[in-house]
Amino acid sequence: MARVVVDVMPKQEILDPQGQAVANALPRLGFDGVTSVRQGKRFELEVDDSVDDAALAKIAETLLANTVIEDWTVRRVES
Amino acid sequence: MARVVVDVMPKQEILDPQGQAVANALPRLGFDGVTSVRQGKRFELEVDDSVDDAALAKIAETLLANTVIEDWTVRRVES
Amino acid sequence: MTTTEHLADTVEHAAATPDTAQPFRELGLKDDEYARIREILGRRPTDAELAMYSVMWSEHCSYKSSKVHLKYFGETTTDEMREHMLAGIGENAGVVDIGDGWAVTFKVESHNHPSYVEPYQGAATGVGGIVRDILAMGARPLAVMDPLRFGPADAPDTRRVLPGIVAGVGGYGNCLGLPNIGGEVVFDATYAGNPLVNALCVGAMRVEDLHLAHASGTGNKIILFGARTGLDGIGGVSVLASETFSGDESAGKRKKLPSVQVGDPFTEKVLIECCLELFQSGIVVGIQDLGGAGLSCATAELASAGDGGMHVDLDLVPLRAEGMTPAEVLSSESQERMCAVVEPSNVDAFMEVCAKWDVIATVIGEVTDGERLVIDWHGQTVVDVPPRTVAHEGPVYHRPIERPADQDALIANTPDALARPSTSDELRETILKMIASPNLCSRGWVTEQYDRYVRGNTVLAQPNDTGVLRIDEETGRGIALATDCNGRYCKLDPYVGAKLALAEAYRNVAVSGAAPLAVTNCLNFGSPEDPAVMWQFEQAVRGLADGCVELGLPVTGGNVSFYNQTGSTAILPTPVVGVLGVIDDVRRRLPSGIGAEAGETLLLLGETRDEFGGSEWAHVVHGHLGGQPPAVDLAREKLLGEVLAAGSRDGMLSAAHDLSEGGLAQALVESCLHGETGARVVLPSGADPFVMLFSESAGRVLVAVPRSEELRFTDMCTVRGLPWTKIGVVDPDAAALDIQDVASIGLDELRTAWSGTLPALFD
Amino acid sequence: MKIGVITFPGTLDDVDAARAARYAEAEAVPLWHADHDLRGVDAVIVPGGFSYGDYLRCGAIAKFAPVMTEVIDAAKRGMPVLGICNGFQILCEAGLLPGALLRNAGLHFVCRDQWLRVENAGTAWTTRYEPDAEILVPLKSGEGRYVADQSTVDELEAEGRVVFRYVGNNPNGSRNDIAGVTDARGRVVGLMPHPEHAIDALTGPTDDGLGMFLSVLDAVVKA
Ligand SMILES: Nc1ncnc2c1ncn2[C@@H]1O[C@H](COP(=O)(O)OP(=O)(O)O)[C@@H](O)[C@H]1O
Ligand SMILES: [Mg+2]
Repeated sequence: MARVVVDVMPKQEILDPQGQAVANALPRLGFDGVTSVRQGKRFELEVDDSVDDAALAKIAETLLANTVIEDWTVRRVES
Repeated sequence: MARVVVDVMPKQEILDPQGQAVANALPRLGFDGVTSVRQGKRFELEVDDSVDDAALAKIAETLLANTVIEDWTVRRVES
Repeated sequence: MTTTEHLADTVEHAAATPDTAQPFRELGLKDDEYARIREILGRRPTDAELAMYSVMWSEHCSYKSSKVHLKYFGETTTDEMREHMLAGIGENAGVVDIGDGWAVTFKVESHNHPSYVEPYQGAATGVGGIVRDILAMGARPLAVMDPLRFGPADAPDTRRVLPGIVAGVGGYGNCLGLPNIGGEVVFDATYAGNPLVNALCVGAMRVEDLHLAHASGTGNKIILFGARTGLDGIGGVSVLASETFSGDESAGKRKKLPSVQVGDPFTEKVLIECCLELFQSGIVVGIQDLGGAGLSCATAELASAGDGGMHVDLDLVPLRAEGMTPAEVLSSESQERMCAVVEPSNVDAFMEVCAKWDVIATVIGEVTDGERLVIDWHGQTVVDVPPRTVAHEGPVYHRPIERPADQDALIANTPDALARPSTSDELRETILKMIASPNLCSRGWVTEQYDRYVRGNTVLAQPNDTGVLRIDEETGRGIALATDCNGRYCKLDPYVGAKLALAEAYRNVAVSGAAPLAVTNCLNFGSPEDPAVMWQFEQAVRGLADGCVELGLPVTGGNVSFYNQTGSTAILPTPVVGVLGVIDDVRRRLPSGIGAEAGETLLLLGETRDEFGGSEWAHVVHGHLGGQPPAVDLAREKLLGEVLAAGSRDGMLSAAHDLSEGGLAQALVESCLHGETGARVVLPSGADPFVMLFSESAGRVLVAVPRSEELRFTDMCTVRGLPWTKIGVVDPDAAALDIQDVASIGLDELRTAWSGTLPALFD
Repeated sequence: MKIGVITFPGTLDDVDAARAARYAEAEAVPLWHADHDLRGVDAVIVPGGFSYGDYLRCGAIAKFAPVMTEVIDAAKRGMPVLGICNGFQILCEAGLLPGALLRNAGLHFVCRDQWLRVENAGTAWTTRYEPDAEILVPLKSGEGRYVADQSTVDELEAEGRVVFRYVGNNPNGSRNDIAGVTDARGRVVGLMPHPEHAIDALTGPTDDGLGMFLSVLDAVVKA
């Protein structure tokens, strides 16, 4: 068994209104000094040992991310 | 300037319909061996040096996460 | 996990350890209630039984403070009023026969407290819960409505609460594919810290398909289906999870869990289709929804409505969390679950339908020939109770009632001395100020977040007074629904205020051209332990029931929500009234926008008196609340309804808009803006323009009449004794609302004032 | 003439799409997501809703349904396919149409009557409209912001493959006010607004949407 984290973030050139909304709200709430915010998704998977890195990449690329608009990274973490 | 990542995940005991939808879809797509999926959010912040850890914790706690149903972690990453 | 933690408190163990101290007070039970449970069982309850009794005997589930008053609805309902009623109070939802072989079921329920804690999920699961109630009747849910109340529009907490609640109502309802056909958004300081989220669902079925849930037939299987059971919504019962009951979160025990439930509308949508297919194939004896109190409630209610007992094996319940105790499994409020009673020979077919929809379904028990509800866990009995004592024979209270000491002072503080606008400039300014005020401005910011089109049967929705749905695509038969309540009127006089709420909802249904048929309600009040609140409650129930008798409509169901207060300050008494009407052909429905034909005549039906007690004008301009609410005359409302129905049926009317908060000025502005047309208005000579424009006298409607029908319609009014006043004409070329000698205001200026308020506050 | 209407778990506007097909006097044939079968239909509508809850990304899971394999094959052979709202999202995810649909710029679900301009009256689904006709149909979506990379957008514009454009105001922040696009052959069309909710002024703002369902009759007869 292993724990895997897949991070999926909007591509740089894609407008991210959610991140923007957070960035705009911060000064109103009295938090200064945050110059940019981007919001993406984090997936935590538990996988058994039959799942190799190639399979994980496939899962990220075909299902968890839409590569037209998003970038992804996969990493195994100790659990 | 520093890059900060805030991960926000649904609390363990809270239903996570999003993660569940992914977990249910995987076997249908021919991916076996994934025993659990949880889906949360990942925020990437650029902050200037005036923003200390206490401020980051406050931002995560009051704005980025809904602590009634979500847990959060903050970490600085080298950029 | 150690084995000791799995050791449940069995019936046998409970009988052997009568002196074990139990945390009944923490669970909300009073000493005498606990004593009664011991008496019923002849021993102390097990942890699981205590959990069951404590939730089922809570105010929310048992109606212990309201029962003695709600009886009045039944006592006052005559056989004649019951004529169209197929199921009433006591069932999951009331059902009425609307003709052409259709039965319609509707109900409104509160989800106030959860929506304050977590606005999005609280509101979302409120919608989910009421939809399952409708589904359990065998009906296809068709639409939702959401009467909402918030603190002051500009209060910081309202900025937290309102967007979340609106997004939650929309997020869940939109994803279920249920059009949102109406609701309310009302702001008042008393709702700060205690918003009201009432959710209404309406559904329809063929009359012969009506299903009332009960567990009968020895050997029939009990099937739990839908989502897995987790630790959500356990609330007070979670103290049972800790051995020490100390609530100490650091002791390595499970943390005291938030009683927040997270909704999964997708699972519910699939559950709806699955249930409807199960009903359709005739393979269920009955289906019960799981709502508040979860399995405790569903099993106890099914068993006590049937003729036998029930045996359940808790180990079979599919769980989402590890190490749950029997008490937790029984009281979990995990959403999107249903419970069915199925004959053994149909179990396979049942499972097949569930598999088609990817719905988890598990046989968890069966109907027995005993009289008891017995629940086993790990091979031992943890619950053995007479189900009626859990579900129906809870405590009943006659709470002290006392008219508030300051009620007289409140009434004596009339609005008569408040400074009134008199010059035309002042009147113009008052119109613009009023239409931009939070309670009168456009609700577009809210309603734009709700799908009103899905399923293609929505004939009227926002911004009209009523939601109208087509039920039968062949015949065009449909229904109309409106909810209303003015809490300020109810504060001044809860008896009259409840009648006024009924009158307004009735009138709103009538202006669509539909005939009112049945009533539901959601009674939102402060603490029942406060005698002044109980007085308001008793008065409101009497007012509503007496009003229903006068109108000849049955109350088919409802919901009570107490303890809506912040500290010792109760909310305005808020008995939200929903009226359902029927329209034989939705093509003749009346919209509120004028201008379908150029040159229509504008008539004001009813009489205008100098009535400003509890008015929006007194509130907005003077922050004043006092005096008497407007007089209510239900015979007049009935006449008005008949005239509107006749006018619609015979094509004499092209639009109608009810007058309520904000009076004639508000109705004129809305009718012009909805119809995107101007109008020229001449107020009756000799009348006080301020009173004409802003009084909130009840029993009035603004109608647009095609010129060719004017005489026929006014003759009908005169013959029937309904006062009418010609007040103007539609003027599509003017692009302004021109009120002679008062003001001419361009439509653009009106629209800007009316529609800018909520976006400015909440975007 | 048979028009297939797909139902996924979570599909909502399938009843409406079927009604629209009937209003156009076609036979509406229900298609089930789990079947590898198009039941002999001449055209397919992928209707709106929240397939699989749309929790991951709108349309992301539905694109893998067995019936979609058949739809993709049929589309390659030239069968007219219309994706409405969630259906548009699914067609983009499945690669039948370029681009993607993201959360509305205003971050709210938006339900309103929306003016559109018919920019391409030559597709299988738009021949009954005059070129540049303006139509009023409901829009109801939370993730309707059309995006594609610059070269894709340029290509769509150059080839006239933007079929519908928002007029008056852009409700969701779509690139170039794009409301709907088509594939290179003009047979597959996707749009966010809901023509199937504008087939009768009783239940919609207009009957302006009916033209799409009538157009496909011509397209099939001609083909
Ligand atoms: N929370 C809500 N949800 C859905 N529709 C709403 C909501 N609040 C108001 N509406 C709709 O907006 C319109 C205007 O509301 P309101 O001014 O309260 O009407 P009225 O004064 O006639 O009762 C009505 O169509 C009403 O149903
Ligand atoms: Mg009204």
